[in-house]
Amino acid sequence: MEQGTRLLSFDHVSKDFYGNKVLHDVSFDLGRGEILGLVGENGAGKTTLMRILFGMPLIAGTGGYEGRICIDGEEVRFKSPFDALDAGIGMVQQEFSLIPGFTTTENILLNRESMRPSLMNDVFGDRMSTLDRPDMRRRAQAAISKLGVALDPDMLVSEMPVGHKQFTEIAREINREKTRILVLDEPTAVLTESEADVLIKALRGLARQGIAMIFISHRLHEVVSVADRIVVLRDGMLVKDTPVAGVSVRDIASWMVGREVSSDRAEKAEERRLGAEMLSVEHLWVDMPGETVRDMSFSVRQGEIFGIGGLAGQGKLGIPNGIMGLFPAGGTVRLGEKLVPLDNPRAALQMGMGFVSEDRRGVGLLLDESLEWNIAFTAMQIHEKYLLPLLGGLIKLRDEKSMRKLTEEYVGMLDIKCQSPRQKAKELSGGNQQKVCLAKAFAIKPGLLFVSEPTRGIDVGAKRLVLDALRRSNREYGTTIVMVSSELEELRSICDRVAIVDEGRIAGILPPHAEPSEFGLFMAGERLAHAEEARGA
Amino acid sequence: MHNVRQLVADFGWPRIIIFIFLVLLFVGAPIVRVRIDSSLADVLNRFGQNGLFVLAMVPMVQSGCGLNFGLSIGIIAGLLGATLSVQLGLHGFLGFFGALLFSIPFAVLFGWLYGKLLNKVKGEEMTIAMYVGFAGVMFMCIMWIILPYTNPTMIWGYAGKGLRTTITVEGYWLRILNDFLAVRIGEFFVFPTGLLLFVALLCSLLWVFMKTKTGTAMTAVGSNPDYARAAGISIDRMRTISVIISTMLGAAGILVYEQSFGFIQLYTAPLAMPLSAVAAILIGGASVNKASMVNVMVGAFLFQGLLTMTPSVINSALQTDMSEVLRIIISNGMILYALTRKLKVAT
Amino acid sequence: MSGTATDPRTFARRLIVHAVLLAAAVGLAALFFVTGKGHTLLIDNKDAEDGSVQAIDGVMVSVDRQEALELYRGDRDKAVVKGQAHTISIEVIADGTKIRKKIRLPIGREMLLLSVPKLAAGLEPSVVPFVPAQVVVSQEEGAGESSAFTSPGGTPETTIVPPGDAPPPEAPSP
Amino acid sequence: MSAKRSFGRFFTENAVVIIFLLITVLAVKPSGLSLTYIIQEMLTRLGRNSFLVLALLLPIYAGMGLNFGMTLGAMAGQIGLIFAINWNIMGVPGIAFAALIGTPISIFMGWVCGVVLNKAKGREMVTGYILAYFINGIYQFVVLYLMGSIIPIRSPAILLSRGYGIRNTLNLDGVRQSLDNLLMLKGGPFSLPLATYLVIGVLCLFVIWFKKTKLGQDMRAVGHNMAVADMAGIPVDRTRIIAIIISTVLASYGQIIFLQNMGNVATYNAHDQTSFFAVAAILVGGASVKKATIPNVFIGVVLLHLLFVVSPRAGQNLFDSAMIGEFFRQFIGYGVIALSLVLYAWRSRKEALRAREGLRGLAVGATGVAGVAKAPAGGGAGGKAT
Repeated sequence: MEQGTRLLSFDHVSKDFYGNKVLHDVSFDLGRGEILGLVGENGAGKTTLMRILFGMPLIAGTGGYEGRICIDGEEVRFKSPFDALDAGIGMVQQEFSLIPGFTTTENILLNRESMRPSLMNDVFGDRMSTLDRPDMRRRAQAAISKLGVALDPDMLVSEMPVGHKQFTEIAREINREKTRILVLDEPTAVLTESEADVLIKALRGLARQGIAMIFISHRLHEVVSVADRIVVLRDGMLVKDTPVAGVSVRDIASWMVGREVSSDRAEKAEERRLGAEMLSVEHLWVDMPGETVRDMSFSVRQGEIFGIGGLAGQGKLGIPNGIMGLFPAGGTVRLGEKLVPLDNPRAALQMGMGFVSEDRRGVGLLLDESLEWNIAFTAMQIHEKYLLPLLGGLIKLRDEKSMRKLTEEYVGMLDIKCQSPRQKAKELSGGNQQKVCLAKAFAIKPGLLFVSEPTRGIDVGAKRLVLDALRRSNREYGTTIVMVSSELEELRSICDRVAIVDEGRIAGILPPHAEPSEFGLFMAGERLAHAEEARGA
Repeated sequence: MHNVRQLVADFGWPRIIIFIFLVLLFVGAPIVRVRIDSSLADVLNRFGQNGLFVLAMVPMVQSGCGLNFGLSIGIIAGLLGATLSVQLGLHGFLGFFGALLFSIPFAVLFGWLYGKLLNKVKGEEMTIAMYVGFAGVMFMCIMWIILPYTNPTMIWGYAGKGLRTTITVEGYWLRILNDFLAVRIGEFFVFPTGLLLFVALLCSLLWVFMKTKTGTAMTAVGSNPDYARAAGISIDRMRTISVIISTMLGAAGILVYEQSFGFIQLYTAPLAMPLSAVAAILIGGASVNKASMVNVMVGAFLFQGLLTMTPSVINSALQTDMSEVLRIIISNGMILYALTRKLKVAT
Repeated sequence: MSGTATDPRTFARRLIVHAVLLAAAVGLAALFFVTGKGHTLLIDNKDAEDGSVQAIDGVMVSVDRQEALELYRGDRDKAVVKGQAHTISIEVIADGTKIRKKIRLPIGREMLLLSVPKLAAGLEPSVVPFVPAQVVVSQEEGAGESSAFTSPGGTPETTIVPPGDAPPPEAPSP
Repeated sequence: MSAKRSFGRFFTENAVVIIFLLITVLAVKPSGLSLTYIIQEMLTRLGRNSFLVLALLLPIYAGMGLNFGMTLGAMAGQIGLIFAINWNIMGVPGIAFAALIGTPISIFMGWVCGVVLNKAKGREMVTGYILAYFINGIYQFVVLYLMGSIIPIRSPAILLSRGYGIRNTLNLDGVRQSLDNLLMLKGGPFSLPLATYLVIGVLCLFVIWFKKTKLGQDMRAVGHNMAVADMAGIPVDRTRIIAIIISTVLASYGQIIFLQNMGNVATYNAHDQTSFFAVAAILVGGASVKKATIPNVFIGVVLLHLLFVVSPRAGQNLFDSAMIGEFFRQFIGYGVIALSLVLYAWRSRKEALRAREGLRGLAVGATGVAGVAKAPAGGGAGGKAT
């Protein structure tokens, strides 16, 4: 290993989106052949940092960034990801950007094929060159053996196991002659443990050949085992930059999450009288793309606010979506004594469950319709409210008047800023749209309310209003609430218990005042070890 | 200023051009000695004659199935009703409403099957609707030959079997709606009261339906299927209902058309009808996933106005019949414009 | 041969190749225009107007390898030929004399009059452009008069070029 | 169980071909046509139609579905022929001349079509179809009003008697079957237009070669996944436009070959059904919206035209009405297109479901933690060992 020579350095990099600071003065270096573990919660700034490095148009479009990025000591400012690729930086993404119908070779060499010029080049341009398949195979093979794994160069990607797809992605990046720096964003997310081990070995091998890497992962034990150095980001700030030797997973977890318990927790010392078990979930699985739930069991008591947290993509969002019947699901879910039929949204609603979707614009709202419609629709369809029966109930017409009354009521209650109840939903701001979604859910007077990412992408004032509305609904109407959120602090401030989800399973359930590092460990996939520890104790 | 530009952008340049073109035609008519009053009567008549086809587009657009290129399925149901009515020798209002009554069960059945099919191919509805429509028409071509109709006014004289390509409804229910309470003003202008009343009746029925619980759900499905599903609505069911309604309106539409036109046109005649209706509602300001009664009215009027006025005015002015070519360019250009707008494809 | 589009030499070469190809396409079109040009050859066996030659009594005339035409005094027949250079074979029926002559037709004239007696006698010009007294009216006149030809459907409402309305291009050959 | 399932799969994958074959075989007997006659017809029709059908291949490779916009190329070819007739250019030079005139027109048309289809991604087919209607209007305007008035036409024989506009039927005497007769191979009762077949063969070789070029590979990539191709730096829109341009140019040549065999052209209708017949043929041959091969083309042309030849006669003999056969074959044509579109849409949904099957269900209840994870792990380990 000839580490040490500085290859890439971030020098006082800051970035804000419309005044919202997401990176504060981040500085660190990456040496040749060094593997750097970059960790942090969702929203800690990892993604933004990488976007800056790759010159994504989004960054330039929102006012650029401050500070400098240097390669070999010289400042670089890439205009597009292709520039970054040309400078020798490769990126392996979370989602596979492979073509399933192509072979390993074809994918590794996509748009970089070996070509033999043909006579037609002079007539119709360079793209008339024919492919030099044997040479392509040779080059692919070279990349594969550099990676040190066994991949069949002629196999179709669609027929590969997941792990091989990941290797193919990496092989594609290292096939570029110039690639010196590799950014791996959650490369092990889809891999099984044994596959992940193979990958980590391969990465170490690559590092020995002089390729530097930025390894982003939430599986802290992997970070510890692969990285030479660890950089921890929290709320856009670099909180730790340390060699990995001697660092434990627990340390990292507390650096990641560690902040003071919010002060408003103190007043929550109120006595909470919770009722009997209201919702019980056993062995739930949900097939929600990107948020797969594998096997979850938990129960919620009457009058409780139950929080579900965890990192993005681990399956927390799948829980409400599966129970409410929006995605294929299985397992046993009971509401009180009654079995909840899955895959049936209507039945779920009729049983008295409500849902505020995380996908506000996609699922939560009728963007092209009025607020009246948005708020009253579900109640109208499920409870036959806001209808005028005609001809002895044969025809039920919309009762625009009572719809308006309802809407005005909620506009007042939730302080929805709009010109009139007839305004179209798409014309409102994000925070107000979220309030409309809440109003829609409240309008059906649910006994159990699922709220999914209620504060995502809305400003501070609106956040507080939304959380207050939820708390009020819980205290005044006794609504049981299951709240799913990526914001751990938010969950800890409002919930009675917080479950942390990892890889489609519940890693653990903690009281809100538990140590932040406990939450951090669960998020870092330390469930098994921890559980065993607990069992042992 | 900004507002005006926004309005223009929403409405779309093609529509504005078409509108201005039509106005110019009316202005130019007296110059080339085309009578405005008779033209207007013509436009009204054809507006009523074709209005229901345009109306039939509304439910499917609203439920997110897109433009009903397979309207011919509904037209076939109407043709079955019409021929049955003539076969039984029903006359006058009995004949017309009998035909309507006979065609409804067919329309419901066909619409139900057609809707089921379209539910299986979400996202590809329009191409498939078109070919299902074509195939249906061709299938019925065979049926028109072999179905055992016997009324001599309908079957080929020389062969003694098989229905004629055009069957007159004279003596059965010719202009039964047109002449009902018709008001004649001057020599050339007749107001087809009954025809327009009937169209207005069906329009308001659909309007009321869209205000019911089911109609609301249907609109929500078209507006955002995910929202509707999360609210417990069965998307497939709503879509099927919309297809059935569209098919029924298509059936009623062809009956209205026939009584005014005077003939039942069989065989390949229904093939081209959906395209005119699609073009008309788009000219009226609808998009691939949003349509209103206003779009129907404006569209049917503009499109039929164009069809009536271009031949007479352009021909008199240029001494040549360019109307046909103009019609092809305008109607298909309009559909093309709508298809290339950016929009959310329902999945 | 190789090189990418960014290389100025390649660029220049490609410019030339494109220009040559374009010229070749135009040249080919011109070539086809000439070699494929169809001419109608009216073959006369009449006395010349200026009295220079007399019609031959009975003669077999064949153009290139087409079937021979039998022409008696005062007859006229026609042959359709392609291109400019043609061989005319004349056989006088009475005595069996055979004459082979090559003729060259002018470009741009489609109707040409060939005088057999002149050709046989070697008098020039044996081929003259034919100027008809009236435009020859073809057998198809009037077919397109009505506006209905754009639309086989008939009534205005059904005429959006109905896809199935026209018979398929292949006639249903029995 | 698995045999049954694989048979079921085989059937759904080839449903169109199987159903079609069945109907056709059933119709051959009642048609009363001799085998010799049928074979000769097939030989002729293969020469006449294959080129047009082959023109559909590239847009399918590029993921743009069935190119209903090929009608644009057919119109360009017809304009080429009109000029060849106008200048009375005969024989093979006449055909080549028509193709030379048609090429720039169809390149332009193809470009227009490609640009429009890029604006309607995901709705290419219906858009292409309507575009063909729209351009048909413009074609009529040009041919019916501009030709003879603004565009000089020197042959009065092809003009309408009013002095401008082309007649609605043009006689192609000058070029009639000149390509077919260039090298007519006779053997027994059969004659084979070898020159036409050679042209088709050259096109097949071109397609095979083209798939091996960089452009062909890019087209495949775009067809499989536009987003990935775009990320890899392949110019997606441009590649799609090129696919359509090539298809349009080929369609114009195809239409010229088709019409030289027919011997006359219905100026305003000949192109109406070009795309219908070509699309029906390739689908009958077993192609789908996403996948097509050269064998699909030839199988399709033979099968479709076999039915077209026998069905009117069969209709006549069975139902005493030739019209029934006539309608029947059109019904079958449209039906086949509808059916294969439906099957394709339905099948791709099934595939998507099957692809996600692995993520569903907790395989083994209580031990769930390891249960689901195990399956891929085994695969990974196995792969590593090889």
